[in-house]
Amino acid sequence: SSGGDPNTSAPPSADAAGGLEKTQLKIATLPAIDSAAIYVAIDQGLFEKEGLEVTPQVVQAAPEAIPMLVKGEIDAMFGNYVSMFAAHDKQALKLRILAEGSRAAPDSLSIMALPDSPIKTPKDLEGKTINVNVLHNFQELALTQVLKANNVDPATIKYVQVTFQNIMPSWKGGQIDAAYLGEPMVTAATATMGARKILDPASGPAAEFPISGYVGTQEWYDENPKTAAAFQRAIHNAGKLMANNREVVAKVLPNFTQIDAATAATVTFPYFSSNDNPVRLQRVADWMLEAKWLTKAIDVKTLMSPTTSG
Amino acid sequence: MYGGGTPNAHHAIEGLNLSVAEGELLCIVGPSGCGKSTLLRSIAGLITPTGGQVKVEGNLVRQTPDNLAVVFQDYSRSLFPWMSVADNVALPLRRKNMDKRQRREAAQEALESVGLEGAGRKYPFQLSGGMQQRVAIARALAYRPTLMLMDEPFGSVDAQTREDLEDLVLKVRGHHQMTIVLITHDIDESVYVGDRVVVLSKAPAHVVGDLKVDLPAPRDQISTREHPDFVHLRAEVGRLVRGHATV
Amino acid sequence: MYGGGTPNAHHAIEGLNLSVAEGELLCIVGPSGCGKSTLLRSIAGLITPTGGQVKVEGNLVRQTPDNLAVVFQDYSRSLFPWMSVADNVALPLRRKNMDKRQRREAAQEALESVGLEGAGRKYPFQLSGGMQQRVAIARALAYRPTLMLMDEPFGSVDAQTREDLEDLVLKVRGHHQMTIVLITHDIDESVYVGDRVVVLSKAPAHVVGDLKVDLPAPRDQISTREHPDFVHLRAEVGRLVRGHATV
Amino acid sequence: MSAQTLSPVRPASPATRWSRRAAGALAFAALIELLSRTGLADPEFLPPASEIVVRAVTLLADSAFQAHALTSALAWAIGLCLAAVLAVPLGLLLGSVPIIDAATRSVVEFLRPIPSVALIPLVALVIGTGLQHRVALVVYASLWPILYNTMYGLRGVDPLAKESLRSYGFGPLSVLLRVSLPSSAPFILTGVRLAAGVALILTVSTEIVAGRGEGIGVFIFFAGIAVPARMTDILAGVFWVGLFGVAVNALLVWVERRAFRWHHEQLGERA
Amino acid sequence: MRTAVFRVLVLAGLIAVWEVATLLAASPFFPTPSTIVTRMHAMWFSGSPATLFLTDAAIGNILPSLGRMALGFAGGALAGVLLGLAIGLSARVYDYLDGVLQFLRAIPPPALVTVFLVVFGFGMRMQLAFIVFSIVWPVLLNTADGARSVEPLHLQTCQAFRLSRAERLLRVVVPSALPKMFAGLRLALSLSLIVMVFSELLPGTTNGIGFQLTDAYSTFDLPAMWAGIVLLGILGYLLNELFLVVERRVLAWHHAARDLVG
Ligand SMILES: Nc1ncnc2c1ncn2[C@@H]1O[C@H](COP(=O)(O)OP(=O)(O)OP(=O)(O)O)[C@@H](O)[C@H]1O
Ligand SMILES: Nc1ncnc2c1ncn2[C@@H]1O[C@H](COP(=O)(O)OP(=O)(O)OP(=O)(O)O)[C@@H](O)[C@H]1O
Ligand SMILES: [Mg+2]
Ligand SMILES: [Mg+2]
Repeated sequence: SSGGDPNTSAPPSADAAGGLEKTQLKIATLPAIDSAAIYVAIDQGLFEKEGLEVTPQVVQAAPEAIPMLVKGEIDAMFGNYVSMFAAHDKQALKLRILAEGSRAAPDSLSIMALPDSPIKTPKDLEGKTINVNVLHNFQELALTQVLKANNVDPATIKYVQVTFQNIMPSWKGGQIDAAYLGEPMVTAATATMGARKILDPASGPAAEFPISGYVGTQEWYDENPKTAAAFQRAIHNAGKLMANNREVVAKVLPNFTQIDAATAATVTFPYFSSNDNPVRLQRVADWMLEAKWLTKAIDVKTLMSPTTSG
Repeated sequence: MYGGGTPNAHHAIEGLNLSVAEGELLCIVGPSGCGKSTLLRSIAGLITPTGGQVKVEGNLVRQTPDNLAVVFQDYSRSLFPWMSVADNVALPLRRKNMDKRQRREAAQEALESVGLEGAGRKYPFQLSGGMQQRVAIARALAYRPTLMLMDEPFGSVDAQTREDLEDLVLKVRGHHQMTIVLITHDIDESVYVGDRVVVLSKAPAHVVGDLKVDLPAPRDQISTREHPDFVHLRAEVGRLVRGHATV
Repeated sequence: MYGGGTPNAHHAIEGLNLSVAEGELLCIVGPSGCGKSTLLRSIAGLITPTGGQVKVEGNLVRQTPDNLAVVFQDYSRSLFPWMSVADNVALPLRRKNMDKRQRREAAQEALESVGLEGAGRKYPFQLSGGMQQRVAIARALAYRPTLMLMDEPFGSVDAQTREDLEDLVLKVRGHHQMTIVLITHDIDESVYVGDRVVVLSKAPAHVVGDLKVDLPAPRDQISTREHPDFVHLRAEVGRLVRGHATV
Repeated sequence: MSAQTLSPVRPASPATRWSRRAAGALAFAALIELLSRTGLADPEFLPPASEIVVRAVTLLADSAFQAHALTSALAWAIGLCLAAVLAVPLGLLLGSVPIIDAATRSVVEFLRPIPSVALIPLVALVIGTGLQHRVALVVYASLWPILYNTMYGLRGVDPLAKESLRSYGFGPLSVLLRVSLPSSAPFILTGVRLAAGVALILTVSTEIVAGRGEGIGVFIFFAGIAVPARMTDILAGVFWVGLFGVAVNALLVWVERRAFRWHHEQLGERA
Repeated sequence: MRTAVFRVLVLAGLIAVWEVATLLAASPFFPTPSTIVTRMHAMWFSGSPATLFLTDAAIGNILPSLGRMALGFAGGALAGVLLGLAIGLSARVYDYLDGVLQFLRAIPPPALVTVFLVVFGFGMRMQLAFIVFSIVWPVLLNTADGARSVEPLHLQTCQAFRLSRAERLLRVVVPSALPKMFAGLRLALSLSLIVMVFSELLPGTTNGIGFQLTDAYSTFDLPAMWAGIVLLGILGYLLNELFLVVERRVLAWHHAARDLVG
């Protein structure tokens, strides 16, 4: 009934360890469905097959893990691209994307209104207050594009920062007009409160919007290229497994999120990437530049490696 | 007034039976540690005797009686360090129906009477020991109590000032019908200012002597002290005290 | 020893010139607030005179001289409330080469000599005013200083105890070659215990009288006080004090 | 703990005093119960007190919760002890050597208001993220109450008491250790009591903010991010933290009364 | 005067060391003081003379923060003094409240954010409640301690002269508790600055130094984050100096009495 680090990793198999610079990896993850791939890879022995032993470390938000990454306490982290690109842009670290992680699936994110709310259509959102987890993050970035596509002026929206556990009370208390929810809250809000979906922020121009990935530093990558490749393969293989098998995901969710089996069966999962694609990631960087969240353009291709998994 | 108490934590006084008439000036002498200060605190209602009773004007003392003033033995600790000397003296006058100016004047007058006219604006810690003691006396005098309890009030002042203060107490008593209980170690003083001198034994205290002082009024530092009765009484008190000393 | 200082914040004493011979018992009398306590503090090196110098054994006093003991006028505040009476007395002995048992014994002995043999385990606030004062005296005596400064040390004890303590000081002085400076308001006392009596004027203090007391040793409470020289000296000091009183 | 206060009252018996305490606690619980049951506060976010307590008691048997609790208690204890060990000597130094106080005050007062939230990433960068991270933040925050109370305590020492010892030829250090320290000790202990609360808050808060590893704060964090949030679990965790605070305070008060009997008796207090 | 010069010298020396150390380290997480100051100037103090050189960002963030802090401090100090006096003076009140207050004191405010939100709603009210709740304890505990340790002879003097309860309270108990109260207030003052930042992380915050700080942090604008930290440090320092001036006035007697001996 309580959280903590799940220590489900299997011991490394001796045969596959050949040639890797490093076999024991510490990876910071988030307690969110998005980071399921790493747990599935552990659970299904995919890392083991590559000769890796991976220990996940749950952190609350990406900015906290960055100092750990810089200091070398962890080898890689699961972080959202907006934060990571910002950090790269401000030279807090030299970014290297090791493997793509999650992309927004239809209905995995949602702008919702309570049943008795006057908000019915996206247009009604103008001038309203909407929560985000952190200001200036991917939530805002995607919604801005989708609102524009829906002929709503994004500049009129007031964003307030509300931590995860306080979204429901602020929404019910009328402090926010519409809620920007992710899974599993979308499912829960629909089921328990009869909330209505107004808009899917991951639709239209923001369809399959890349959210988070596994990243490290350029230095680390230069020192451990083979390990990086092995890691990328394991994550991509996990992505493939998860693409058509909800069960493997549902099984690991209780290990690192507070989602119980019953909820796990009904929530909408994001897409878990099984290859790396610089084109769709470039979109994120470009939008950030447009929003002036970056000081200069980022060529995402130079930060990524080609996909090596079969 | 009957003081027959054994105060809370320490059995200081036992089987003590003592009464003071209205308007009387009673002096109490007795060996160090015998319970004089404790007795005074009982009279003031500051501690409740575990046995026995204290009556003031026929009423049982449960609380502090009205119109009472005390000069504590530990005068320096009884002054408030955050107030100027004048404010210290004026503070109790808030209980009287006096406006600010009247209080200030009364305080100033009392300070003058103890020879501290210039010290009103100083703080207690800026005064010498004897001056602090006189501030405590001034505070009690300014209050014009009907019952005044003084615990070794002149212990820290020089001989001349002491005599002046003795005469001041006598004068004030005459003007404002006051009952005074005065504890002193100075046998001459007890006889000189007292209408009656009570000598206590060492702890647990009981009365070993109760002498009426019938010296002619008004008393005078020269003539009274030469009076044969004075010399006699003083010797008598001395004998009683010495019979019960501690060392 | 020259005390000619104007201490820090307040110009208490000015143009005072005074010396004490080794082994002498000097009594200082003077009106309240004239600067006696301040003078004592200067001698003890507790305050630095703004002008003038203090010398002990020919050396300028900048710090507290060695082997000094002080009995403060405000004895109750000079005792440490967190220590038992015995510990209070034993504490300064840590400066001497004494082990724990020796210290305890010395403390017990000193307490006995002031009539407090039973009070060692009590805390200061559990004692009467006079008893606290005697603890302060015991602390100074136990230390066996070569220079002892006493500021109205017997102010709060009864007549009999006072006489006993006076004799105690005389006895101790005889046994352990000590220089003593004693401030008192009791003129008889100053003549009885002193080898010399210095009378100060009111503030700013200067010496108005410096009398050698040539009474036969050993002194005795009865015979000495009846000695014609005593009576004469006492009257002389009295006259000098009265000439400079405050009220 | 009644001083001889505004008016002298006979001290209440221990039984009366305990029943008063219980009454106070019950009234508080009843208030929460009422707020929740009447719907004045949404019961989903403020569950009734009875439910919280029941949940808290069942948690006690949960071994995972026990581990969380022990980790937090350890971080708390280490942090508080270090803070005390650092702050008391530092306070004595600053409180008795004005030149050092003057030299360091600007720096100290500059560092002091920097919130630990802002420091979390920087501290992580400098000393890493293990237990030492948590302990460092706890020490940083709980240092101040002890430091300030030590300095203010020293200032309140009766100068005559210091003079007494000085007159016997004791040096400044002896005066500091034998007079200033004991005389201000009761006030320093109040500082420690304050710091104990601050340390507890910081321990749990850092855990909540960091949201990883073990600790009551982590437990609370995870209960918070569940959907829907497990408010009963959060408040059950809070309940134990609060109770721990009460116990620590009671212990320190008890120590204070034993160690500083003179202080309380002198004030005319009765246990 | 000499100590002031001395203090400035120490400070200047430390800043120089800091500058050199950060130059050598060249870590983006630790910008040089000169970078930070430049950033502070650009962000907050490059406005027009009409607004005392404050920029819009300064007016929109620093002032609301200070307002919140001042209100929170005032509320917490008042509550702490009143409760502390009540507890320190009355055994009965003490008995009733002790358990509950000690319980509340131990509770980490972040765990209660949701409850605060439900009870107080978004924004100012909740932020103030949060600040007050966090800073009241040092004032309360120290005041209670002070009120309980009044010199017994002072109380007896009051009683002997039959001063009214109000007079005893105002003229004796409060002045004797003041030194300790001030120790608590000084702690609370620094704490209120810290908690002010915390309160600006609460749901629904839209401005403030803390808000800017976390925003800078989450977008990795490290010089801006450091600018916030340094600003807090400077504010803390100034507030403390101001506090000491007030304290020296109010406690003049106390300092004079204690400073007698060199
Ligand atoms: N708080 C206390 N606790 C225990 N015993 C005490 C306390 N206060 C006083 N006593 C004891 O009570 C006895 C009487 O004390 P009290 O102060 O009344 O004496 P006193 O006659 O005034 O003496 P003195 O002339 O020395 O002032 C003393 O033996 C003292 O030790
Ligand atoms: N801290 C101080 N600040 C200012 N003036 C002071 C201070 N302490 C003492 N004085 C003044 O210095 C003068 C001498 O004080 P001191 O205590 O030496 O007198 P004293 O001769 O011992 O008197 P007493 O016999 O009454 O004890 C007094 O007039 C007093 O007002
Ligand atoms: Mg007495
Ligand atoms: Mg004096």
